[in-house]
Amino acid sequence: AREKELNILCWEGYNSAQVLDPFREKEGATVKAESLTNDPTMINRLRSGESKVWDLINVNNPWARKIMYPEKLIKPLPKDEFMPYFDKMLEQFHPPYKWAMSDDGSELLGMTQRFGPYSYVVNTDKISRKTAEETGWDLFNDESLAGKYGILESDDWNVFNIFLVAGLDPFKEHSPEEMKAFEDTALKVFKGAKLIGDIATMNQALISGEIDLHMTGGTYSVSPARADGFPEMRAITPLKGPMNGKGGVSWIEVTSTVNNPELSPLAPEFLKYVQDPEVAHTVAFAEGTFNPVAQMGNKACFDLFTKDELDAIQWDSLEEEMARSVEYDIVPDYEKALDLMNNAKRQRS
Amino acid sequence: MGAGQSETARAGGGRPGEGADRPALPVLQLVGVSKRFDDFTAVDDISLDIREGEFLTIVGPSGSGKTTLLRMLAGLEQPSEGNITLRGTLINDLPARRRPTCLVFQSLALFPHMTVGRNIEFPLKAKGVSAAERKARALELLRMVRLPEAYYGKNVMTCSGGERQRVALARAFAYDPDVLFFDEPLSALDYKLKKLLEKELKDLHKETGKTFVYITHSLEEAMVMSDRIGVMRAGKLVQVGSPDAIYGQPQNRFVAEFVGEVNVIGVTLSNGAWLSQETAEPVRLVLPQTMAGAERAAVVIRPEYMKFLAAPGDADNVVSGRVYNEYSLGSRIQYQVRAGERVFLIEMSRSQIRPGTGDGEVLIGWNAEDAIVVEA
Amino acid sequence: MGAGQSETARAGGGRPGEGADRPALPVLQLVGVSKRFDDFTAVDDISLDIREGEFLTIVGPSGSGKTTLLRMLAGLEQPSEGNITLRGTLINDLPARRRPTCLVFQSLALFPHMTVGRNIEFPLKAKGVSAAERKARALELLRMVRLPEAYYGKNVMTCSGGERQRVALARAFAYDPDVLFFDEPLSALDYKLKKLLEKELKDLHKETGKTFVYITHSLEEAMVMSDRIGVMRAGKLVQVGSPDAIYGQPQNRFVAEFVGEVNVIGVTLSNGAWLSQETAEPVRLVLPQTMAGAERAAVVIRPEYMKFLAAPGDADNVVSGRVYNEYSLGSRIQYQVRAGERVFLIEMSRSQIRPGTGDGEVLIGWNAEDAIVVEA
Amino acid sequence: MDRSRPRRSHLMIWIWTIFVAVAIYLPVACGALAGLSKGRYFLFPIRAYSFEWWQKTLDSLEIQRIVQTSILIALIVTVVSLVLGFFGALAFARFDWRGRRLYQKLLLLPIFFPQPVLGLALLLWFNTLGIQPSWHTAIVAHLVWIVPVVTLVIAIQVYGFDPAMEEAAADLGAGRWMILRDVTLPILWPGIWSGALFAFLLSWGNFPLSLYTAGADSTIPKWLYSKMVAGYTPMVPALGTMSTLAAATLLLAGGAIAGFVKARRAR
Amino acid sequence: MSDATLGTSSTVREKQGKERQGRSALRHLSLPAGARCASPILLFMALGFLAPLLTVIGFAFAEPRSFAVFESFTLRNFAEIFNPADTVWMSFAWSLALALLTVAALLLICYPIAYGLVRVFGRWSSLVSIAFVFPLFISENVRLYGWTLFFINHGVLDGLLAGIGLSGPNVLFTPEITLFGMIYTYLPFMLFPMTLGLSMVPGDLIEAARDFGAGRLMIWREIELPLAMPGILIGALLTFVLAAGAVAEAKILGGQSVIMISHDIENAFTYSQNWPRGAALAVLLMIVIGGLSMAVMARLDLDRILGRR
Ligand SMILES: Nc1ncnc2c1ncn2[C@@H]1O[C@H](COP(=O)(O)OP(=O)(O)OP(=O)(O)O)[C@@H](O)[C@H]1O
Ligand SMILES: Nc1ncnc2c1ncn2[C@@H]1O[C@H](COP(=O)(O)OP(=O)(O)OP(=O)(O)O)[C@@H](O)[C@H]1O
Ligand SMILES: NCCCCNCCCN
Ligand SMILES: [Mg+2]
Ligand SMILES: [Mg+2]
Repeated sequence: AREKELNILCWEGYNSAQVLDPFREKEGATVKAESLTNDPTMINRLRSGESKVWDLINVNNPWARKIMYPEKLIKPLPKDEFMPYFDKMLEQFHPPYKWAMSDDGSELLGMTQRFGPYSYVVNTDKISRKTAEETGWDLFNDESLAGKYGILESDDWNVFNIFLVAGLDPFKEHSPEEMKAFEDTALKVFKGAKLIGDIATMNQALISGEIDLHMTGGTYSVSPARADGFPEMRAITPLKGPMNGKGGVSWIEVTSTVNNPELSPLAPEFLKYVQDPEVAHTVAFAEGTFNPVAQMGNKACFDLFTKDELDAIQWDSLEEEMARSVEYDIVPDYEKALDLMNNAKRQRS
Repeated sequence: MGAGQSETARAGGGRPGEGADRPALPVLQLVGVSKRFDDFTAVDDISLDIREGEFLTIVGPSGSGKTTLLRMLAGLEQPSEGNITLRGTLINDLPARRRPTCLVFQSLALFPHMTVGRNIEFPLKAKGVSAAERKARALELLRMVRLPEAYYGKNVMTCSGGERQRVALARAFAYDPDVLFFDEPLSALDYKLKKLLEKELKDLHKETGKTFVYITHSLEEAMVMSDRIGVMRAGKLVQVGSPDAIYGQPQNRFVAEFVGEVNVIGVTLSNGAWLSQETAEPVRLVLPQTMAGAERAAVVIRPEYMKFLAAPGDADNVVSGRVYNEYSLGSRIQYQVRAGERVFLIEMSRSQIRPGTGDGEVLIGWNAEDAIVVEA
Repeated sequence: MGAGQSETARAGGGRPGEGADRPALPVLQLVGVSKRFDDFTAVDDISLDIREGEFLTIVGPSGSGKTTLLRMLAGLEQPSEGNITLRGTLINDLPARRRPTCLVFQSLALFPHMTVGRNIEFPLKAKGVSAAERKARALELLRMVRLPEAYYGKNVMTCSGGERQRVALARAFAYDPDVLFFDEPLSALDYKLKKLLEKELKDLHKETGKTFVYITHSLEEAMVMSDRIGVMRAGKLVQVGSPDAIYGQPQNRFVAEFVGEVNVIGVTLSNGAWLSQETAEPVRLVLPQTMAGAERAAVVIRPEYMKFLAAPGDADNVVSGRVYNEYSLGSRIQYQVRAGERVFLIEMSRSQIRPGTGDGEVLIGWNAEDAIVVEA
Repeated sequence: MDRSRPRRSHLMIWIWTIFVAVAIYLPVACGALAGLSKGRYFLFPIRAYSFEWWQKTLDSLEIQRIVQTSILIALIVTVVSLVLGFFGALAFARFDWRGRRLYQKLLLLPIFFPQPVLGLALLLWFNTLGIQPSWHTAIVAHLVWIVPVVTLVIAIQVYGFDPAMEEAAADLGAGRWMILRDVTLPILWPGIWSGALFAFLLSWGNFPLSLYTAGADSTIPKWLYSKMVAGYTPMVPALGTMSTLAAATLLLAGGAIAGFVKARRAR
Repeated sequence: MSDATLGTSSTVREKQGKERQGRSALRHLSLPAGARCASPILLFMALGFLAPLLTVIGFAFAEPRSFAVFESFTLRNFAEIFNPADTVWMSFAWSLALALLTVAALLLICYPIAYGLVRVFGRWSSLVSIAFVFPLFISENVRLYGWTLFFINHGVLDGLLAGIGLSGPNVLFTPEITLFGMIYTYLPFMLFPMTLGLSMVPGDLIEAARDFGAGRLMIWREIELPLAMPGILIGALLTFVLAAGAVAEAKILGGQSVIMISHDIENAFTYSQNWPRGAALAVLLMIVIGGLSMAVMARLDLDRILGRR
């Protein structure tokens, strides 16, 4: 009954006309895509019963393997059909790629595509790249920058970043003293922020000179500004930090088929469709945010990127920045930390 | 009373339930009907036969329940008690639109969003009459109520008070019911127009043979138009009868005072003679009849039966006084004559000549047969 | 005309601008006042002096501009042309609230969200009178308009039509202005109450010496209460004068017909004699005066001056006919006598005895001096 | 009447109204400028103008479908809430009945309910009932919130309604349907018209309810929101400007037609 | 109260009330007209509102961070909210304070316009009111973002002022601009009910009052205001409720310089995955807003104010 319809729950980009319209025309199908801006909400949509609605879900790396598959919210992909695609991806994604596989390594849970480092963004005309990389998260401990930075509204990610500003590794369990340090840092950082807002607001504020830098951000958020002719805006990955010496966090998107009792046959078709070099390039430069894609490992795909596009996604330093980052993971103290952070946020006023 | 007698006597001096001598079924019959609003009784135990084809007028002080009575008859209000029957069928619960009756509201209730024409056509539309026919009929009705045909397309809210009243009237006639109720339909009209429409209504009544029930505050209207008049007071029907009966044989002082101006003298029986209690020393009065058993009564003399006397012997009862006021009432002149503490009203046709003695002392009086004795 | 003459004559038979013989300044003066709504002229070039302390009544057909005239005087509407002066000061632009005048609206304009008491107190509150004083005055006014004191706290929207009218009246008196305007204030009242309030108004007028300008459709009201009556027609003031003058010397046929019932006969001058044109063959009429230069005129005879004749020589003009209708008007009886195509009205006091001959042929007639000749 | 003072205060009222109206349109104008600027990010004066974003918006199948869905939802919501709200308003303000006081209070409750939560609650409820969220369920969600609002708006008008009008009509032989069509509805028309406008606009602009209850179907506010928070392009203000222009055209054309019909009927 | 009891109890009461239904032309079916008119709406609300409402209440009493609705019962969600360490009360305070200020400001801003629409603009009035309607066709997010573009550095205002050597004021990302945004967004919701209310004040009453010497202030206070009150009140309630649930203004214009209560509720359902807490916050918000509104409604009885003419 669902031959001609496909519903996708995803981060933005996949829901753009450039990506979907050709697929719609090709399949003569009704494709609906809804984009949300945080992983937990998407997961909860499935939990609250919408697994009957969606066919594909696109979230950041840890969720498929650690949460959705154990909770039976998604189902595995046929390996024989999909494993070969990983061969053509950038080296780091070569099979068996950890975040695409189930814990025991037996099942393929999803396909990877976009990825990137994600720490903070500065206007290098105001703060040099060198200073920014060397100072690291202490930038946000610098009282002289109070009132000159913004915070991207991305609360799960902000939790990691507050830990990092406090000099703590977010992906560990924390002692009460450490949590106190987190709380104090959260209070200070939020108090000092000029604004909290979405990506468009952050970029607009950077470009207008309302702020000089903002916390939580990376190629993902700043690339549209760079593409728009503001190369001085730059995503920064600190040289060092409290996570075994690393200071940056990176993300990788994994798209999985939902455990929908009436899964659309178009779901695997779509997953294949976006592996196509042309389409992968479109996904990378879909309206909104511009990101590197795993498919750039394929020369046919890579050659489609112009110099300006490569500049926009900071291709020049991508490899080293990824190397300076740890991969996004579930934070053990997330709930407690989030409550503390929300309290801190309210005390801004 | 000459030629007109047959005219006004047609309906006879009726009293509720008294219509047994007439063969026809009453078109509407009320038996013990009351209407209460919360704990206030607006209409109180009224029984009344409304006869097929009659012109019945209800008068009564403001707030006496006239409008409420009409609303019950029209089906817009349900009696709290009692029964209303239409030609023998109980209709307490029959909705207004199923009754062959129509009410011209005191507030007119014109539809503000419709033109004059569409207002008038409304009941025709409800009946499914074709547009062309409706319009023809509406124009005819406009002529009938003396409004120019051009008013057909006029916004009804830009009409003057009197114009609106005429539109309401035309609309009711368009409905063409068996029984028409009117709640003071002519009160906002000028004298001349009122006369014209009175005549029109009267003619329509005669022509159509429909039953009219009419509320008015104008005594003249009531007298000229009605077959019978009902007088209400505080929710009760005090007297029902022909205009002559109401005027000439009021049942009590309230009715007498209500239907025209009167001179009323309180009297007591003393040694078989009626004595006025309202003059300095008791005066013996000559009265038409004695009231069986009553010790106290009221004597009512209409001003037109009071006369200026040339000599004390010119009337059965004589009072002397002084004219202190004189009003023209149009065709009549009214004199106020002060006799001691009391003021007597005397009314004369403008064409009569007052046989008085200038501004000095005058003699006034009346004959025994011209006075009415009523309950005190 | 006896004792009352001084009373009714007090104000004299005035005509606009004719008040020069009176020393007092007119309280309100209109000079060439017109009011147009879009291209419709509701009030058309009216000049009128309203005298300090007089009781002036405006009558006229519905839509003739009475309400509009009053609204201009009250300051609620501005004249399109002409000037209004108050004791010599031009007040065309003075807002209603600054004028020492007050209007009782035809629509009453009671404040629906206030109790009866608060409605009455409103003008006092506007003047800054203290609450206690306001209440005392309101209760006094309630008594004056014959409403129970308990109505002080009553929701005004639950009052009957007549009750509301009395509240509106009480509220106007509370304002206590120099000039009071009334737009049909008694039209919804019953006969008895109307008489009472007429008297009350008249007494208040006398006591307070205030100027009253009054619109009514009741001829009787106008006749009884007014010092002067102004008759309007299609926006124009046709005649202004004392009630007697208006009734007895109407300036034209319209006025004659408007202020009471009339017999009108069209006549033409032929060889120095007036000939009636409305009988089968021309009949020569005996008239009080000739009209200089006019070829055509109308003869007006009020019904009360028409008489049943015992013999043809009993009146100057004689007609023979047949009584075909007789109405009781309360204190009077009206006869309709058909003579050929024409119907004559004859009115007699109920106490008079008709010297007729049953239902057969009767002779009716009138004397030359009882007829009025007016413009045709 | 005191000529000078009302004139002066009327002038003040005109000035104030125009001032506020200009303020109302300021951000709309800014949005229009942003939609016409070549760059994604806004700097004034605009460096380069371009119709690129308009073109993209018009070309997008996605947006076509979303606009259709939004219009459909809003129209259905308008019609249904007018029907429910009209009778609801009669029960609210016109008739005296025993349960009225309680009813008046109950009816207000949904309005006092935060919409995001209402949306979530409805989503939970639909799931319990085994109904898949889609634009159909969004209609129900919109109605839960909009029907009471429309009822209130119409009720204001109903309070001014003279029951004698209906009585007179009934007395003149009109059936219930005719009374409704020829008397009650036309007299209450201004209130119904405002109710319709409210219903349409509240549905058209609703975000929180649609977010949770429209399932995979998107509406304009949902789309705009997701684009704003991540993936902003000047297509966002471009679509905004287009919808105002379209609405203006529709309303003006509707008004002109209504005026024309009225003028013809008056003749 | 369950929806079943709601349905039957009101029906029974209505039947008892039948005798008093006199004045309706529609009265002759079994239910009184009022109840008949109300029943579709009541049925719809029972299904569309009461049931979900119960679900939310159920969640409010479920174990924190669980989805065990109706399976567990605990007061812990409320206990946490009332714990002094939890600063969520600040969000309540900000939302209610800004909502009240919004209503107050809108009363002042809209009154002259509504008055103008009813009494001054004459035949222009429909055009003027349509002018206030058009912008509503754009999502409020976009319109609010338009203000950001207006006020931001190098935005429209700044750019224009730069032309004369000045620079724009620094107003974005503050509580004040949040209030401004709320006033802006909810203006039509005050304006239209208020206009409707004012249009119901009969002109002759104002004339009569003027004739009795009442000054403008007195006419306004004694006649115009009380008679227009239903419209004003409904406008005020509507804007209050909408504003108390508002969040976009604080996010887009205010830079989250204050956190609104709806934002906290939203967070509980998203980032926190703590539905029971979100539900408990929602229930509290509803009690606060509903309670306040009911108090106002109770004191100003619509029926009485209007005299039910
Ligand atoms: N719906 C109602 N609720 C309460 N009281 C009412 C209602 N309708 C009428 N009354 C009261 O009932 C009484 C009779 O009212 P009704 O309107 O029948 O009087 P009326 O004789 O027509 O008076 P009027 O001549 O002044 O029109 C009045 O005292 C009035 O206040
Ligand atoms: N605001 C207005 N706009 C247009 N025409 C009007 C307006 N007010 C009055 N008129 C018209 O002016 C004429 C005079 O109206 P006005 O109310 O003064 O009459 P009236 O003599 O008081 O009548 P009635 O005795 O019926 O109350 C009427 O034909 C009426 O239709
Ligand atoms: N609001 C954005 C914060 C999260 C960044 N991750 C983006 C990755 C898209 N899958
Ligand atoms: Mg009445
Ligand atoms: Mg008038």
